[in-house]
Amino acid sequence: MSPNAHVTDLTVNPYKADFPLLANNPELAFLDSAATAQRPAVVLDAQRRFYETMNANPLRGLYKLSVEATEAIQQARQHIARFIGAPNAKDIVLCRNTSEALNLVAFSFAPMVLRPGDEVCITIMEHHSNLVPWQQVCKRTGAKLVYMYPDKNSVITEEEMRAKIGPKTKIVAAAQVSNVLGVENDVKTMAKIAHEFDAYMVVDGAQSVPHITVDIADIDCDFFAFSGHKIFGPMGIGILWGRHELLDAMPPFLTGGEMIESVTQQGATWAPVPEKFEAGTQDAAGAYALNAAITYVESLGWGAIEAREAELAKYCIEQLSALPFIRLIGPADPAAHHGAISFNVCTVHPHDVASILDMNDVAIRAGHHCAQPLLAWMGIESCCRASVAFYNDKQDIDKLVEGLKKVWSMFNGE
Amino acid sequence: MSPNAHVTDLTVNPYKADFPLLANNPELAFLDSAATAQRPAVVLDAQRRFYETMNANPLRGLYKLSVEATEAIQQARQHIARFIGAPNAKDIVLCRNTSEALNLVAFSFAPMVLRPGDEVCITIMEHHSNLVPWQQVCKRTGAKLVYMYPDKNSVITEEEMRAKIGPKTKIVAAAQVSNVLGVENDVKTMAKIAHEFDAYMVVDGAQSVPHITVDIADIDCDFFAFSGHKIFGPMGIGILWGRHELLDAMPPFLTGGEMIESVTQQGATWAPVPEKFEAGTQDAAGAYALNAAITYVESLGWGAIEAREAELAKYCIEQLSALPFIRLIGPADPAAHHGAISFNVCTVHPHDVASILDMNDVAIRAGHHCAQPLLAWMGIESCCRASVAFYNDKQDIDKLVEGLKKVWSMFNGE
Amino acid sequence: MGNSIYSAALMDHNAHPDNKYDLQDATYSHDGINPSCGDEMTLKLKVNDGVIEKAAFTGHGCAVSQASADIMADLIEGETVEEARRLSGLFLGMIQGKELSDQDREDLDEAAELESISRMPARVKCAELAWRTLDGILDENGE
Amino acid sequence: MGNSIYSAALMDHNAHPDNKYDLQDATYSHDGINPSCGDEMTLKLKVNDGVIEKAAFTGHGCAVSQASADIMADLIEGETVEEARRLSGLFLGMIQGKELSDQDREDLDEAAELESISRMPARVKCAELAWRTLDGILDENGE
Ligand SMILES: Cc1ncc(COP(=O)(O)O)c(C=O)c1O
Ligand SMILES: Cc1ncc(COP(=O)(O)O)c(C=O)c1O
Repeated sequence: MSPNAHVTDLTVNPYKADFPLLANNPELAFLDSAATAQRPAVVLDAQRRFYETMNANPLRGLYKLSVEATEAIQQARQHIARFIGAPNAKDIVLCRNTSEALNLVAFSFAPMVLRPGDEVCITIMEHHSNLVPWQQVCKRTGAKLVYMYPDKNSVITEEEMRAKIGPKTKIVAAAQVSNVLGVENDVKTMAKIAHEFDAYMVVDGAQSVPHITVDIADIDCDFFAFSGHKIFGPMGIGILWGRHELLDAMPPFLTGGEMIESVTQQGATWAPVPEKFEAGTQDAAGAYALNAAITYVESLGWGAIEAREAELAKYCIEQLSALPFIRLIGPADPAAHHGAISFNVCTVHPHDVASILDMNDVAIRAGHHCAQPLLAWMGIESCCRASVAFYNDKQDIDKLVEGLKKVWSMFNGE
Repeated sequence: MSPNAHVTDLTVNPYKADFPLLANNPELAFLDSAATAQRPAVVLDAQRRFYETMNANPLRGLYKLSVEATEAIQQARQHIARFIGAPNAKDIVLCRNTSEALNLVAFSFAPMVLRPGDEVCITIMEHHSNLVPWQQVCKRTGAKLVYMYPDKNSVITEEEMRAKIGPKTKIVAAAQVSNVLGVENDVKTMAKIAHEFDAYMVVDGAQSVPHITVDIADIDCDFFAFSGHKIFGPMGIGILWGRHELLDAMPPFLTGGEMIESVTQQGATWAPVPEKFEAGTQDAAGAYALNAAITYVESLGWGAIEAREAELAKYCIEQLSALPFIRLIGPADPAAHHGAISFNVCTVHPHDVASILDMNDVAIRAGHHCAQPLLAWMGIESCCRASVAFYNDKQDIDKLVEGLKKVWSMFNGE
Repeated sequence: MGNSIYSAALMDHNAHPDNKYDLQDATYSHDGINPSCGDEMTLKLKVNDGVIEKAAFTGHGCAVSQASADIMADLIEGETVEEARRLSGLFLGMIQGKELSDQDREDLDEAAELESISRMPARVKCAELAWRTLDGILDENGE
Repeated sequence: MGNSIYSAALMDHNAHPDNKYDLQDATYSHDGINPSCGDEMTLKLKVNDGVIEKAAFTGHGCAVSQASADIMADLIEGETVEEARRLSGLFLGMIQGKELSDQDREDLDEAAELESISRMPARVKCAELAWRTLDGILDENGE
């Protein structure tokens, strides 16, 4: 028996007990973790512990509580850095979410390198948060936004990368894992090609960090962003990592308290990285709880998480494929899916699918998934998405399948 | 006996029991609420309840949990609007903190009205978060930053306002309560004068909302910002209120998921206010817990809070005035103080004062309090600040006084 | 699916939307969009002397939005612009959770059967789409 | 105040900082700032043939920063630039929490008594200010 045999047995679920919402709602099949994950009790405990034992404004005070709050933030930075393979905890910038992190890059870094006629190259499968900020900065700087498209297996090939990334490219930005197709993009090769042309590589890790081992040193990207709430941490905290020289050279974005070195009536100088980018009181409790979330994930081990999620994707895709009225979207190979599995029910609108599934205690998402350009390119207006995490099990998938059969018979029955 | 007699009896403290950190540390005199407040258990319970019973990504889902998360945000908006006297919950924009809220105004609104030669008028007592963003936008637009100064009673007189606000003024920005001097600025008169010249009034409510009844309809300002963590809510959530026509006319600031109406490969249109300004996943749990914090404050009643805090300020200032080695900063009249009481110990650096007080379990702040221009203008580099909230009592102040005597004798003893 | 929003009437209007076609001799046309899902609808009216003689829609959307549009078109055909506005106000009020009087319920006819959607906030926008588009078309054309 | 950072030595250096004055015949001068509190210090050195003949400072700051500066000036006077750099490395290491060997402790002399500050993160910057300014002055002048 392999050491992971128990984790790949989908009839067994030792994880739900760790997650109060799931434990309290045994009838619920929560299949929307790609939108926001559930939080284990250890994360909620940590958040509360912060407020009950070390609550003070970090960075500001000279008394013990404040020092503890400051240390909570520093330890979180160190752990987050280790977790994503960042060489230096000082380059971990606290943000509100992935969206804010990517906006920081678009507002503060992009104008340093973009001139009229330059190009920003992204993929068609970007979430709006890694797309609209680039549209906006291209508008402001006169640069052009260029798209890479996947092949029929949802793969952005090296050929496609080389066709789109070239001497005019200054920034390449891509999701490491797509929130609709579930595929992993080869951001390492993208980064390599970008660097051949002296362009910079921005990776949106919102959907990769919860599902695969991330090593930004190996990817060799220049910026990396993710959200705490998708990796079992609290809402309201996100992370931007940036290469130190770049963060150092960038002007600040938001200004105000804590991010200054000194202020006079008509001017100011800035604190060093990362504080330079952290205006105002940071969510120290959120950072502390995110630290606990990462500890929890590490305690399960990536081997176990990846093995179980692979099994879930396999079972889910097998079951959905067996339903004649389901049209799967994205790669046919379950191994290519990391979390997200999108589909449509023939002749039934995704909103109706989601509402009817909800009546059957199955929570999925329906709509454009903040990826309208991708959906338009695929020729659909909206779709359904079931997304899995290690805390899902066979019963969740079975309830989904059962619910989908009801949907079909309601709309096409008798 | 007046109904408030018990609340103004500083030897009695029914409040500490509500605050786990204070209840668990009875020896601690926490006098740094102006930096960040402590949270009552009801707020921590609410935050946890969100994650345990309604956790889902708001705005995105079609299933019950997500609807509950969305409703949690809408109800929070409504309550916050009522709390500050805003006519419409739709104009309550969720931000990370006051700093981000003020940056939003500076980045998105200010460029619409500022032309080279125009003026932005602020007070010398602004927190860096209501100062550096204006410096930056003035630099970008060629406008000039003009300061209003207080008189010897720490009052910014109407005369001073009229001397500085004029036909060139496009934006007036001021803290309603100063985080160093503790005084309330007459933002209502400022708004009136600003409007006489067709300028806009921005109020930084970070220090007013926790201490006084705020009614933005009465102030008649155009923007109002505050932070959840200073009003007994969680970190990571702040609020911007804006006049609807202005929010409506403003371009978005951060872009990405949730804030769009529709996105194509080369363009996007925006969601209505307030979503237009809320890119990415919002801290729904934070909004829900902030709602609980406001409910808690309202359950105590403003009458009781203001009466007790007035008594605390009176006792504290009396006691400090009796120490010959203490130099008080700010108005001599205790009634003019809302939370903050700043001072210095003759010949002893504030850092040393804070460290030694900390050894005696008294938590105060020392430094520039993110108000360097004010301190420079007053001719000091740094100072000490004790700040009170209703949960403080006589013992806290007595411990402060005792600690200060120790400081003095350590440095000037024998 | 007892008290579900998917009533027989709704399912029927969705399956057979009599008013879903491209109205050729329309006097007014207006596009509506539901940004939360990207659903779009084009509403066309033929208005003559202040009376809506014909109403029809095209586009794509869920069963709720399609049925709501079809029911609305049935209801407003033959009504004055003024009455259509009033009915739209009644409907949007109902969907936002306002109680209907018996008279209102009678006036809204089949549309009143969509009341249960007011208890499904996530679907409110779907049910509203056609009616908001109607308000838009009338505003735009100064009716 | 048993194991407090406010040792007799520290209080004494703070009260009577022999090296706090404006050095007239300085060869190098450098300003240091502690952004968390706004404290500033100007360090001046008289360096001759690679040897620090005189070190003095002016500015304002807390007892920790003043005593640390005064102790540092005592320590580096008469040392080579190279040795001063080494001592600064030792001191900053100690303040960041690194263990000192007996030899290191001997070399740092009185400065080693500030070790307890390493357990007060909020005051580390105060203790470091003079030493970081020293590093700055040497870097700047290519020493
Ligand atoms: C008057 C004033 N404005 C703004 C701020 C900034 O608040 P935050 O750090 O929550 O952004 C503060 C907090 O210290 C303050 O006291
Ligand atoms: C791929 C991807 N990028 C970015 C985001 C935005 O994350 P957030 O909403 O936390 O800012 C998401 C979340 O839906 C996502 O899936």
